[in-house]
Amino acid sequence: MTNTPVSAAQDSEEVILAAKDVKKHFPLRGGVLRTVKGHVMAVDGVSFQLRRGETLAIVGESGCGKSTLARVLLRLLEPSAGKVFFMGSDLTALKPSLVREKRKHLQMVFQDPMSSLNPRMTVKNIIAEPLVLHPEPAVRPATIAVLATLTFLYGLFSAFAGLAVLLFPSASGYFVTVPSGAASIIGLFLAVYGVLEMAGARGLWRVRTWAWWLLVVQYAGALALWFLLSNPILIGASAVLLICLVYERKKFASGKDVRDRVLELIELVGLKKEHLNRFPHEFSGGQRQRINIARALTLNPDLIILDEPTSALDVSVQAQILNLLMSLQKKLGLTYLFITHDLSTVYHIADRVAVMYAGKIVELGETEEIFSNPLHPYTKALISAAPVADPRVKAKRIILEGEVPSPTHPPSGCRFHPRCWLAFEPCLSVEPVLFDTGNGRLVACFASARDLGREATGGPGASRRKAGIR
Amino acid sequence: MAVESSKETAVVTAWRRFLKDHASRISELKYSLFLFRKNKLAVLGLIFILAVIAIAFLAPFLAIERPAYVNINGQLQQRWPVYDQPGNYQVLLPPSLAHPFGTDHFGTDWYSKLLYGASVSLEIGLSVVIPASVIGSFLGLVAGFEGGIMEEVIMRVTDIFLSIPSLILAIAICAVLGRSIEHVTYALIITWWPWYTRLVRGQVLSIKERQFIEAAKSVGARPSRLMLWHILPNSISPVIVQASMDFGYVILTAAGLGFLGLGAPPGTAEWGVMISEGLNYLFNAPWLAVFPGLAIIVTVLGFNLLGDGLRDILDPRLRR
Amino acid sequence: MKLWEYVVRRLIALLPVIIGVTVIAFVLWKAIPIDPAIAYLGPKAKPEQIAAFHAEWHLNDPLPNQYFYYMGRLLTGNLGPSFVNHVPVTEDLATYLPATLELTITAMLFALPVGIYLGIKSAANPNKWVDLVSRFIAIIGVAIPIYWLAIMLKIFFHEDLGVIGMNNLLSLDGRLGATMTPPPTVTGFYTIDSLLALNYPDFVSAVTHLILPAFTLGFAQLAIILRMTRSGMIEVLGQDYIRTARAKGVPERQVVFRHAFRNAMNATLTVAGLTVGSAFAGDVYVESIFNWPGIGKYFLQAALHAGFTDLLGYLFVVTVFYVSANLVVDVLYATVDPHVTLGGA
Amino acid sequence: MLRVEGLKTYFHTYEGTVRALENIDFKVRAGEVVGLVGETGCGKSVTALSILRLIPSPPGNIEGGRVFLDEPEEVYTLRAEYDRIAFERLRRKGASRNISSLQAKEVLQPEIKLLQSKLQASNSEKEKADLKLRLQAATSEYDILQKSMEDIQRIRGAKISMIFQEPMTALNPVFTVGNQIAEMLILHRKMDLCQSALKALDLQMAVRAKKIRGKRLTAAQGRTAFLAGRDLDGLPKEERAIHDRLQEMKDDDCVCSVCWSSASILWDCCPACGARLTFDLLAPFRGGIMSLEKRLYSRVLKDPQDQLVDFVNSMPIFRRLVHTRLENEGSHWAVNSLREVEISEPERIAGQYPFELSGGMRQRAMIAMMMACNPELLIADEPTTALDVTVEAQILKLMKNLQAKTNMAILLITHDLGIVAEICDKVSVMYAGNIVEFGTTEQVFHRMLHPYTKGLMRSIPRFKAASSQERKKDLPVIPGTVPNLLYPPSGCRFHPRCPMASPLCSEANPELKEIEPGHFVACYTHVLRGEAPP
Repeated sequence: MTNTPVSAAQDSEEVILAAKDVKKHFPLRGGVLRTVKGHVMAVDGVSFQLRRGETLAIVGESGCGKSTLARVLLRLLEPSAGKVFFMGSDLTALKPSLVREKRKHLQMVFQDPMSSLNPRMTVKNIIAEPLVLHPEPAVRPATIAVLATLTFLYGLFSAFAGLAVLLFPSASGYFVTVPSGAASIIGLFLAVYGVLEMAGARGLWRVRTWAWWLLVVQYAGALALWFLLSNPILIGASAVLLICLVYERKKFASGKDVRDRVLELIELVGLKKEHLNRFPHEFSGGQRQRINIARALTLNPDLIILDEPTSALDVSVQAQILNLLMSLQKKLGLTYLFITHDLSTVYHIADRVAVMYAGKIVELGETEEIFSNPLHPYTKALISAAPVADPRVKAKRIILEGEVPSPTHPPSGCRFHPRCWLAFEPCLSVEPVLFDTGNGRLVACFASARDLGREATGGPGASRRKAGIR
Repeated sequence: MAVESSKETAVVTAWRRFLKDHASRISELKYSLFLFRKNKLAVLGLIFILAVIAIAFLAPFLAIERPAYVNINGQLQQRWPVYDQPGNYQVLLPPSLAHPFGTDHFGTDWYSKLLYGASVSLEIGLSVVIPASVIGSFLGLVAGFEGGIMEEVIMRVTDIFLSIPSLILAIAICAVLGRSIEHVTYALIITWWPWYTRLVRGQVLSIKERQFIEAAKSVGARPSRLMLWHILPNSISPVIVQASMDFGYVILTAAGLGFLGLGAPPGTAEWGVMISEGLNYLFNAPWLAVFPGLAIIVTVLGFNLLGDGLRDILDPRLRR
Repeated sequence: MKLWEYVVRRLIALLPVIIGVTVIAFVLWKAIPIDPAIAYLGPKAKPEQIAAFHAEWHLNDPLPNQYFYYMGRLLTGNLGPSFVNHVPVTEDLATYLPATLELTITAMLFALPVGIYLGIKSAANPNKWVDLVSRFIAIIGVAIPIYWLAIMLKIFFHEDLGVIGMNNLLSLDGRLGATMTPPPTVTGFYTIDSLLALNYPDFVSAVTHLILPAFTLGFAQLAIILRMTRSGMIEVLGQDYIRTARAKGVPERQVVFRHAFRNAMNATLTVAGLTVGSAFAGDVYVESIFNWPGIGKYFLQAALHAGFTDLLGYLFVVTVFYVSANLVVDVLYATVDPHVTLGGA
Repeated sequence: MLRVEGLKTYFHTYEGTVRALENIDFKVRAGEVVGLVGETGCGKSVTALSILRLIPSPPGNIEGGRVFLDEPEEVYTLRAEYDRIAFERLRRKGASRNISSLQAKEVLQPEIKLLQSKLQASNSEKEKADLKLRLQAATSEYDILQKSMEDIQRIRGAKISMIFQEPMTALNPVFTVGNQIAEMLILHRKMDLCQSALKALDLQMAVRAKKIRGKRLTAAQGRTAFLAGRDLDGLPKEERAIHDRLQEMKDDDCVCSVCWSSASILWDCCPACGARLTFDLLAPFRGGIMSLEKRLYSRVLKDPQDQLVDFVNSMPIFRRLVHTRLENEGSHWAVNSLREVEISEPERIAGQYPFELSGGMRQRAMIAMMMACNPELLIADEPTTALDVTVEAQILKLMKNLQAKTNMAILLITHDLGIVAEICDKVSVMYAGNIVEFGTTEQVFHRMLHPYTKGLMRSIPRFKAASSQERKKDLPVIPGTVPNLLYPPSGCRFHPRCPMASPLCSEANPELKEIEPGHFVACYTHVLRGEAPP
């Protein structure tokens, strides 16, 4: 029992991502006082492992929780229970700032190519954004140091000017009008900002974020004060701050290294140089998805989660994107977690397939095996229901009754049993667990367990054991 | 010669390259301009506004009479009527070539006073709309983005302010603070910011659900960056539209306060006050009430039409 | 969720709002730079009188205590004595409220149907003359200052200056002719009371006095309602289900009035709630220009003569009306749109 | 049954004219399932909307072409002759072949006048009939595009109905499903509804005379209420039977508290015993209202064109009083049509709003609505795109069954070749506003000729046809992207992406040519080579 292939695989080096009993329940509120009335069990205990360099497809219908799963894996959503191990560290236990670090290696491509691109940013800025967020000292231009020094000097000047007037009111003639304590405070802040930026220019990166926040706070303060007292020094300070803010926005995306990297990426995904300064709405769906892929590739990730990357695209464009994804995988040694509802794509691109139904994985195994010999009745139905583009193939279809169960009140026992034609006694009351049929193939079904002469139940903890979790 | 031409070409090529690099932005701008030009009413509105602004700046050159300036607490303030040429004033003259909009009961040239009123109105508009929209939008942004208790508090406060009709709250505040243009500004800022909070929060809530926010998060963006780079630029256009419309409404309301005797002090070149001064001679000298009203209408109409036009340009649903 | 649950939730959400309004009112009351005792008793008051006044109104207590006393008075319905008329404010309000309500309700009865109808028509017939006229009204209606419009109407219909000879049909001042005696008070609405009393001359006089102020007040609201209805309708008319309705063969008239308007009602109802507020605000102008003895005029007098209790009393009454109008709107909206009570996407 | 000839639709926008449709020709025979396949933006939906004249205008405009519905075969043959004359004359004027009926009528004016005068002069019935046919042919009588809006409204929903891609947004969110189906029935089957409304009225009037009051209970409540204070074993035989029936009912079903028979939610009285089940504010006036209603409905029965009911329908309050009955009747029928689309518990669904239903349910409701009046042609615009695979299979099966039952024709618009292969008899492939290939499913899928069709077929990843060695290999793709229809390529719109393009292709747009019986291709390569299909 302890030495199932799964647990063996987990120990080996090649596992890049492992999900252990991941659950995500959304509370449902209702009534007069908005109390919690129940839970939507979007993902309810999912475990799997992803090996370096492979493509694992997660297949399921809408509402089965596959997109939620992707977001939990990336920790865009906090899991309700369970753990996600990525390259050895538990993502669910990390602090948000460390998770952000990890995301350098773990990226995602989203389903809707239009709405996943900020309409107000140019392609260049979109692709360069990860570089801005995870900056490397090399991209820092010297101009920042100059600007920072100037800012510092101006800040000192206005601080002293303000202070001088406060202390020696007679000196106010030198500074034209009536500066006040406010001006000197702003001046001091500005000077501190200058110092921080200077430190930032020397490669102290963490400092930069403080500088950024200081800038924002100051700007708000200076603006407010400017309205209250129309003081030339404050107006000057506001102007300087505004320049800083604008420059802050500009400085990374115009660095030469960034530009080179963006150019490299854009060629890699098959776009052209002149596309760089355009806005997302000027592109077709396929090109937008290429931009999305380029953004995901910017930081040289190890794993990319692809959330239905082709389902919003046309057939011929879909083929182009699939080809691109496969060639990128070969070139860059990427690992894919491919989430989709389209079986033919899965068959084409995936090494292994996990079939999800109502928040749980019902079957997991090598692609060819699953497609040639599906064991779980849901997988069978899914495969047979997919229409084939060939009028001569008149296969007998298994057409399921009913629809995907409500995730708020999933059926007792096996969640598939109300629609299952093989359902028998235990299916109604006992939840089946994934059991191993040999060579890494996992199924959660009593009927196939009975056919194979195995058991799909276990005592408490058995399910965890079987999924290879200690 | 050759050197010159090569220099020229360098400049030209740089310019060409700039045009080429920013072709999208430029075509975007051109398209916006086209949409704007196509909208005849918006152009009309812009003309109205430009005219009012021009009048505000050129009033000293266009006016027949100039106001007296009185030093009140270290600040120079306009004072009407002007008595620097005593004995030369004829009261309640109907409009004529010498006095295009007639004269009032002190003999003040109504046309001159009207011209000076433009800058007063614009000043009030500017000093109300900008702070109100900045404060309101900021709170709305925070409420929409942070959610939770922060949102609850901000929105409850907003609701409280919105549950009193805005003019009535402004009247009450002005009544308490006393007659002055500054107090009108404060009162209007207090009554105006909640609208922006509500507007921006709604925008933020819808934009927060868009996938590019998730995408930015997934590449490691911090909340501050999400807020300022991704959400703010995408939610600002309705604020611009609203602000340009509100410019008109603020001028209208401020004039209303002046009319009721709660805003600008009497003797100010403020259109609302001027109407109320005309009210006493309504049936003897109707022009006193008519012309300031027309001035208000033109200004408000201008901002309104401009706002409508901007909405058409900025509304993504109408674009492409 | 059921409808009553929704209503209860809305009512609960109102509590903090009401408390907040009292806080604002209290702050305003404390921000007055004048000693209320002097304002009430006059500048010649003796020090003992002032001290007694202070003691009675707990003006020497710490601020929070003052607030609680103030709340206590509010809860018992005591808004204090009027600083202007020296009678209880509640009495004053009761005298003046019906006039304002009569005016406001008439104005809304004019503005709502006309605004909604024009809004629908104009959205359904883009660039036809209905649309052009409606857009003109929508633009001009919000740009014309209501007080200026009132003055213009006054000049227009004045006996001597009047452009058309309607001088005997419409009257410019007050609620009734100078020589008339008001009908016995039943509802406080002169038009209804005079009808109930079968007093025909009174009725005619009341109606002719009502027309101009109500039109003035209604015009601005009409423009707002029209504008929102129109934009709401234009948005809804672009929806998929409108196409479905057309594909079903529904006649255009029904598509517009039944399918589209039911969905566009959201915008209209919301704005109808808001216009109640702006109508009350407009009352202040209209009543003072047309000499209409309502609470708007009363409020203005209070504001001009430092009548702070009157001012706050008015503030409460109007807020209560405004908030309840919006509550009614919300409930109506819940009955029109099943999403609100049934949840859903 | 439906014949589209040279349909041409443009959208006039700021950037220029979007040539969305150019020369669309195809036909749908009665009882046939025709697929319209193509990628996004190729004009599939625009075609469908143009047929029903639902193109939003402005910016859209149908520039030319004709759409014939139910044109008799004789008229068609006669029309061919007139069309030839019209073409001839129009070509002299320099017009393209996308003639509209208006143009045709204009140039055929002399013939039409002649026919009219002949018709007036002729005496014999036979000659008259013949002349009428000729006149119909000359004036393109059966062209939908020239009909008045009222006529179109009579066709929409009754003869041609359309189901849309996204049932969530395509169903009106503020009306219940039952109401929306009922509306369809009221529009197109007013007579039948009035008849049954009269029957219901009679029943109700009889009930009023009896004055029984009852309550509507759910079956669950009914069971307890029925057994209250009674011993199950000691029940007499009939009551025992009632009890058993109650036990069999679902909890949500409704029963009448007087006679315990099932009572639909949609009725205000029990159909079996006549007990009044709902509280009625208007009870004292019901008698009067009912007799008014009776008169109203009888008027419709006497004269179907009677406008009074429509008038009442448009008055808000009267509508509440009177029209509710038609709506109730309609809802009652709606339940039946919901049952036909295999919805379990149709009565409950009929009372629900669209957003309370799941995607598959909504699409079923949509189908039920559009099938309620038994149309001759159902246009299905991507009916399953928004649905899951298993639900998609259900809906496809349902459509197949319904089609077999009613023998209506279906025009299925989709981008999914799998669906086409599964249920279509004929397919037309669209590219950039043109039809490039048209034929039977067999012909198009196995003997495709157009390079675009070939590219499209190859680029689909497959998994059933034993292609395991092809896995992980690059898919053959069509290079480039779909052209911008603002500036469509000259000549054949596919030529910039076509591997077989010849110079001719960039000059003129090829027309559809019949390569083998029933198999049309618009491509010069085959026409020039005279190539026969493999």
